[in-house]
Amino acid sequence: MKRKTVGKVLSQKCLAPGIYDLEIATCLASDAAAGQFVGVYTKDASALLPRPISICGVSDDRKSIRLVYRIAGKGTDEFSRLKEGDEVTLLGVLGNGYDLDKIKSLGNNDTPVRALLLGGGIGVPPMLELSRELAAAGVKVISVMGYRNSDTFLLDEFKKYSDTYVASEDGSVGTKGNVLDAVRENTIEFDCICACGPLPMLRAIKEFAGGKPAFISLEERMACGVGACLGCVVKTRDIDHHSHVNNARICTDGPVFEASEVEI
Amino acid sequence: MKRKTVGKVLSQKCLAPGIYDLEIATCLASDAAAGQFVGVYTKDASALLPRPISICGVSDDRKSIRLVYRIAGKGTDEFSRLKEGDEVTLLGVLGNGYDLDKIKSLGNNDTPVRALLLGGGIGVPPMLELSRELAAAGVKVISVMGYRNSDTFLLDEFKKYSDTYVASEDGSVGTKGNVLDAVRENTIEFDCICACGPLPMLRAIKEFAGGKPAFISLEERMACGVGACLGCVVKTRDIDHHSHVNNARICTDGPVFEASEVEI
Amino acid sequence: MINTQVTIAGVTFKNPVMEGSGTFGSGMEYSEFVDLNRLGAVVTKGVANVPWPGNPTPRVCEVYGGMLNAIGLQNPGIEVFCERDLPFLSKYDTKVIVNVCGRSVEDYVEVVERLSDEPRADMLEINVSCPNVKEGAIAFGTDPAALSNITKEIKAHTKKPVIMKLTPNVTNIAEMARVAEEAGADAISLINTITGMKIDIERRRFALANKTGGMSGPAIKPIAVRMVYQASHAVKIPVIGMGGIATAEDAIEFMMAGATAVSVGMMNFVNPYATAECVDGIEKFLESHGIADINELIGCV
Amino acid sequence: MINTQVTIAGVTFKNPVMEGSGTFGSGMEYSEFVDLNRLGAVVTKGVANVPWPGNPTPRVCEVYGGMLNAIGLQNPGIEVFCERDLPFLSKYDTKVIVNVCGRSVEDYVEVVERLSDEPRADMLEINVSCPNVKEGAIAFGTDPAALSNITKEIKAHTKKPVIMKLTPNVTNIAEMARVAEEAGADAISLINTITGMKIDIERRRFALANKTGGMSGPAIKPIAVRMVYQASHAVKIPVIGMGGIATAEDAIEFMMAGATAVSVGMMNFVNPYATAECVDGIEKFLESHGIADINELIGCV
Ligand SMILES: Cc1cc2nc3c(=O)[nH]c(=O)nc-3n(C[C@H](O)[C@H](O)[C@H](O)COP(=O)(O)OP(=O)(O)OC[C@H]3O[C@@H](n4cnc5c(N)ncnc54)[C@H](O)[C@@H]3O)c2cc1C
Ligand SMILES: Cc1cc2nc3c(=O)[nH]c(=O)nc-3n(C[C@H](O)[C@H](O)[C@H](O)COP(=O)(O)OP(=O)(O)OC[C@H]3O[C@@H](n4cnc5c(N)ncnc54)[C@H](O)[C@@H]3O)c2cc1C
Ligand SMILES: Cc1cc2nc3c(=O)[nH]c(=O)nc-3n(C[C@H](O)[C@H](O)[C@H](O)COP(=O)(O)O)c2cc1C
Ligand SMILES: Cc1cc2nc3c(=O)[nH]c(=O)nc-3n(C[C@H](O)[C@H](O)[C@H](O)COP(=O)(O)O)c2cc1C
Ligand code: FES
Ligand code: FES
Repeated sequence: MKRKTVGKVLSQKCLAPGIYDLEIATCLASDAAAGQFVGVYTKDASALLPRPISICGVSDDRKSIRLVYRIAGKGTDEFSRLKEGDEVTLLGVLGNGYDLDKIKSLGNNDTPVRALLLGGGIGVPPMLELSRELAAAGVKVISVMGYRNSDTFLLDEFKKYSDTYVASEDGSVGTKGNVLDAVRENTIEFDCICACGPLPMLRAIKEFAGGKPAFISLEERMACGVGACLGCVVKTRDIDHHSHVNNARICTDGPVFEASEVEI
Repeated sequence: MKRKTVGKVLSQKCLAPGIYDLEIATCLASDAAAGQFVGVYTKDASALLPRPISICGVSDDRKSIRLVYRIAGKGTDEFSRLKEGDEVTLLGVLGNGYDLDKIKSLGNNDTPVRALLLGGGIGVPPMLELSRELAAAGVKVISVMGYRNSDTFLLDEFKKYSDTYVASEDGSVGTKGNVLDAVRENTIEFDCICACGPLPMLRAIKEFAGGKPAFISLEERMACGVGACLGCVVKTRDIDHHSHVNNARICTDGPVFEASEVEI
Repeated sequence: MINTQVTIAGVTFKNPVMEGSGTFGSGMEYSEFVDLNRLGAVVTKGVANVPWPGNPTPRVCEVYGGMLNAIGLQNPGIEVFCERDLPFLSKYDTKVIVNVCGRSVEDYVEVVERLSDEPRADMLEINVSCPNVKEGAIAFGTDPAALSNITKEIKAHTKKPVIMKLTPNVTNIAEMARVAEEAGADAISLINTITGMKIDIERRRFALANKTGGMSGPAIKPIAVRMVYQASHAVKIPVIGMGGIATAEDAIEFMMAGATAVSVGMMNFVNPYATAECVDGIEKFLESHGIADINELIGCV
Repeated sequence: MINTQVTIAGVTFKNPVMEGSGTFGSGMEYSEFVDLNRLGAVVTKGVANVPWPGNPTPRVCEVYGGMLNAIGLQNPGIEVFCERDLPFLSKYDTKVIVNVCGRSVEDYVEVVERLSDEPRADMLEINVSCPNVKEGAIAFGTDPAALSNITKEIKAHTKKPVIMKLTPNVTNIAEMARVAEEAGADAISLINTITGMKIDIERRRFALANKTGGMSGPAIKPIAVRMVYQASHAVKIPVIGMGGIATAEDAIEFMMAGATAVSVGMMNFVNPYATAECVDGIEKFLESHGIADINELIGCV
C-alpha cells in the first residue's frame, strides 16, 4: 500500500563529493524492493513536489531504507543537511522494481542465472539493493559500476554480493571509459542485464544487449509519482495498458522496463 | 543605519499561553530604542514579508534585543519554535520610537515629568523598554497594563521602573475593565501618556488625554518596513511631509505618533 | 446536524469537495490513499473522442509554490473510458463528473453524445481552457463567440448538466462567465491553469518540451479566488472554484468568494490525502463556528 | 572585459538591473542599503499631475510566495517630485526612469510635458496597468484602442523615450505589445501586478480594503517569464522584464526569455540588497560562463 509517511533519519554520511548516504527509519521499508523508489519531500514551501530517489538498501529487519543521492538542486541540497533524529516525509513505495522471478526464470536448472548489473553515476545506488536481492535468490551477480573519476562509492559493498568491475571516465580507476567498455574489456558473460544510469548509457545498453533481456531503470520529471498526472511517460513499442497510446508511466508502469519495450 | 542581518537566539521562554519572550544577539541592539521595531523573517518560503515586532528590551551591553510577541499566525508560530543557538534574520532598526527629549521637556524644573504608560495586550511589551529608558532619564513612570485575564506577563519587571497598576477584562487581576478604567479607579495623575495596544484602546486614550500630549504607537499591515511601499499609512491632520496627502507612513514616520496628529 | 450538501444543477453532492480534472486520474490511483466515498465528486481526467498521445516530455516542472504542466491531454479515448473508468467509479458512492476535451466542436459533441446513455456520468465538465494543446481548445475559452457557440452545441446534444471550465488567461473573466451562462451552461468551473514558462538557464533550454505549460498550485490561489469572486458575482449559475487549494481553509476561502463547490488539483501530488483532509476540515470549521449549513458560506464575504 | 551595458531607445544603462516602480520609493529609502550608483537605473514610484491620496488601509497583505498591494498610487504629485525626488536622484550616476500615472489622457500628458525640461529624467515609463485605481487607468492597458491612443498622445507630447508598462491581466499580451509598438512606444515593460484577492475566513472580510490587489513576487514569475517571451517575440522594441525577480538567476531567466533589462520589485522588501546582489550575480554568471557581452543572453533560449 502506498503511503505518505514521516520517517526518522538514523544516519547520514557523505560518500564522495556531493554524494550522500541517508538511512531512514520508516514503515515503507517493509514493502520496499530493488528498483523501486520513494518520493522525498522538502521542508521548503517553494519546492512542493516530492523528489524521486531510488531504494539503495533495505535493512535486514525491514525497518529502515537507505537512499544514496547526489546533490542536484535545492531539494537534494536540503536533504544533505538532514541529521540523525530529523524527520523526513516520504511517499512510497513507488514504482515497480526489478522482476526477480523473471530474472531467475532466465536460467536453466544446471547453472545459476548470470545477471550483469550496470550502474552509471548516480545510477549506481539502486544496483546495490538489487545485487543483494539477486545474490540472496541464488543468482550469480556481476556488477560493473561506472564513475566519472576516482570518487567512487559503494564499491566495497558490491563486492559482498558480486564479482565487481569498475569503469571511470578519466581512467583513474578500473577501465577507462564507460561500463560497456569494462564489460568488453573483461569479456563478461551474462544471461541478462539490469541497468540504471544516464540515458545515453541506457541507449547503448539496449543496443549492446542484443537478444538478451535488458531491464533498465528510466528517469523522467515527475509530479504525482503514483500514475495520476501522466507527467512521466516514455514511448512504448506496444500500446500501453493505461492510456492506450504507446505511452507508459515511468512512475507506476516502471521505472524498470525491458529495454525492448520502450523507445528511448 | 538600517540593516538586514542575522542574529542568534540567546534564549526563548513562554511567558503566558501563546506569549513568547525571545532574546536575540544582534548588532541591531546598538541603535535600538523604545518604540522602535524590527522586521523578523520566517524561514518559510511561502511567507516572505518580515514580521514587525517591537523592541521590548535592549541588553545593558547593547548586544542583544528582546522581543515579546503573541502567536498570531504562521510567522509568529514559527518564531515560537526558535531555540538557543538558532539563527534568525532581522531587518532593523525600524521606525521612530518615543521621543524621550520631548517627554522630558514636558515638565517644569521642580517636579519630574510624570509619564503614564498604557499597554494593552500585546501592546504591553514595548512599554517595558520605554519604562526603563524613561526611569533612567529621571522621568516618573506610572505603568498601567491591561490583560485579558490572569495570564499577565512582564509585570514584575515593570515594577522595577514604575508604579505599576493592572487591569484585566475579566477582573481576575487588578481593575476589572481596560487600562483607562484602572487609571480612573486609581485617580492617576500624569503629564503625558505613552501607549500601545489595540486601536479601540488608542482611540479611547486619544479622547481621554484631553489637552495633554499622548504618544501612541500604531499598527498597520506592512510590506517594506522602510517607507518605500506606502503600504502602512495612517491619515494625518496635517499634510504629511512625504506624499503631501495627509498620509503618514507608520513604519518610518511612526509607529509612535502624537495622538492629536493622526486620525484613527 | 450540520449540512454539508451542496447542489449544482439539480445534482446533490454530499459535500463540496472534488478534485481537479487531470490531477486524480480517474480516481483509481488515489483510491489507495483516500476513500473515494468521502468525496463530493470525482472529476475525471479529460477524455476525447479518440485516444490522444499528449505532448513530448518533459511535461512537468516545479515552480515556486506550484508547478507547470504540459501533458497535452493524453487520454485513452471515450471507449476505453466508458469500459474501464466509469465501471470502476460506479463502485463508489460519489458523484462522477466527466471532463471532456476536444479539438473541434464535433469532437466534443461526439464524446458528449457517447456519454448521454452512461448513467454513471452525473455531469459533464467541458474543458475549453487547456493551454497545452496546439489545436485551439484554448481558443474556445478565450473567444466569447467561440465559447458561446460550443456551449450551445454541447447543450443541444446532451441532457446531462454541463459545466463549462473556463480559462484564467483572459482579460475579463466575468464576461466569459456571462457568455457561458447565456449560452446555457448549467455551471462554470474555474480556474484552469495559467500559462507559464520556465527556462533552465544553465542549458539555455525551456524546462518543458512544450515551451509553455499551465501553472497550478498555491502560488496561483489569489488569482483564482479573485476570478471566482468576479465570475460568481457576474452570473446566477453555480461556480466550482479551484486553483491552489491545499487545505479546508483554502476551500472555505473559495466558497466565501462565491464557489458552491471546490476542487483540489496539484496539491493531491503533494499531499495525497488533501481531498479527505479538506472534507474533514470543512466539517470541523462548520462545527467550531456554529454554522448549520455550508451553503451559508457561499459568497458570504 | 565583460560588457554588462544594455541600450534601450538610445539610453545606455551600465547594467540591466533596475527596480520595479513603486517598490523602491524614489530610491531614497533603499539608498541606506544599496549604493544607487550600482544600478542600471532607478525607476521611480508612479507620479501624477496632482497629489493622490491612494486607497484606504489595509493596502498590503501577504500571499503564498508573494503579496497583494492596493496602494492606489499615492503620490505627492509632479511638483514635489521635481523639486525633491529628481534632485536627490541626480546625485547618483545611474539612469532615472520616471513612472507616470494618471486618470485621463490629459493627466498623463500634463506630467509628461512637465518632465520634458527635466534633464534628470532619462526615460518615462507610462503605467497604463495599475489594477488598483478605480478611474480606469487599467482600461488603457486592457483595451488595444485605448492603449494605442494614449501611447500616441504621450509620444506627441514628449521627446523623451517612452516605455509603456503593460498589464498581465489580458488575454493576449503579444497583441498589446504590438499595439504599443505600432503606436510609437520606444520600449515596453512588463509585467505589472496580476489582480488577486485574499479573504480572511475568520472575519469573513477581504484582506485588503480595496477587495482586490495586485499580486507580485516569486509566485508570479513563471507567468511573467512567459509574457516577456511572448511580448519580446512579437515586437522589435526592447522589453524590460519583471515579476518575482529575487536573484541574478531569475534576472538571467528573464533576459534569456527576451528581456533587455530587468526590474526587482517586491523582493526589495524581502531582501533590501536584492538589486545589488543581482548586479553582482549577473557579473559572476557572465564570468563563470565565459560570456563576453550580456547582450548575448537576450532572447537566447
Ligand atoms: C525514478 C527515479 C529515481 C531516482 N533515483 C535517484 C537516486 O537514487 N539518487 C539520486 O541522486 N537521484 C535520483 N533520481 C534523480 C532525482 O530525482 C533528482 O536528482 C532530484 O529530484 C533533484 O531534485 P532537486 O530538488 O535537488 O533538484 P531541482 O533541480 O531543484 O529540482 C526541481 C524539480 O525537478 C525535479 N528533478 C530534477 N532533476 C531530476 C531528475 N534527474 N529526475 C527527475 N526529476 C528531477 C525535482 O524532483 C523537482 O521536482 C531519481 C529520479 C527518478 C525519476
Ligand atoms: C509596528 C508594529 C509592532 C508590532 N509589535 C509587536 C510585538 O511587539 N509583539 C507582537 O506580538 N506583535 C507585534 N506586532 C504585530 C505582529 O507584527 C503580528 O502579530 C505578526 O506580524 C503576525 O505575523 P504571523 O505570521 O504570525 O501572522 P499571519 O497572519 O500569518 O501574517 C500574515 C501577514 O500579515 C501580517 N500581519 C498579521 N498580523 C499583523 C498585525 N497585527 N500587524 C501588522 N502586520 C500583521 C504579517 O506581518 C504577515 O505579513 C506589531 C505590529 C506592528 C505593525
Ligand atoms: C497535471 C495536470 C493535468 C491537468 N489536466 C486537466 C484536464 O485534463 N482537464 C482539465 O480541465 N483540467 C486539467 N488540469 C487543470 C486542473 O484541473 C485545475 O484546474 C488546475 O490545476 C488549477 O487547480 P490547482 O492549482 O489546484 O492544481 C490539469 C492540471 C494539472 C496540474
Ligand atoms: C507595493 C507596490 C507598489 C507598486 N507601485 C507601482 C507603481 O506606482 N507604478 C507601476 O508601474 N508599478 C507599480 N508596481 C508594480 C511593480 O513595479 C512590478 O511591476 C510588479 O510588482 C511585478 O514585479 P515583482 O513581482 O518583482 O514585484 C508596484 C508593486 C508593488 C508591490
Ligand atoms: S509522475 Fe504522475 S504519472 Fe508519473
Ligand atoms: S511598510 Fe512600506 S511604507 Fe511602511
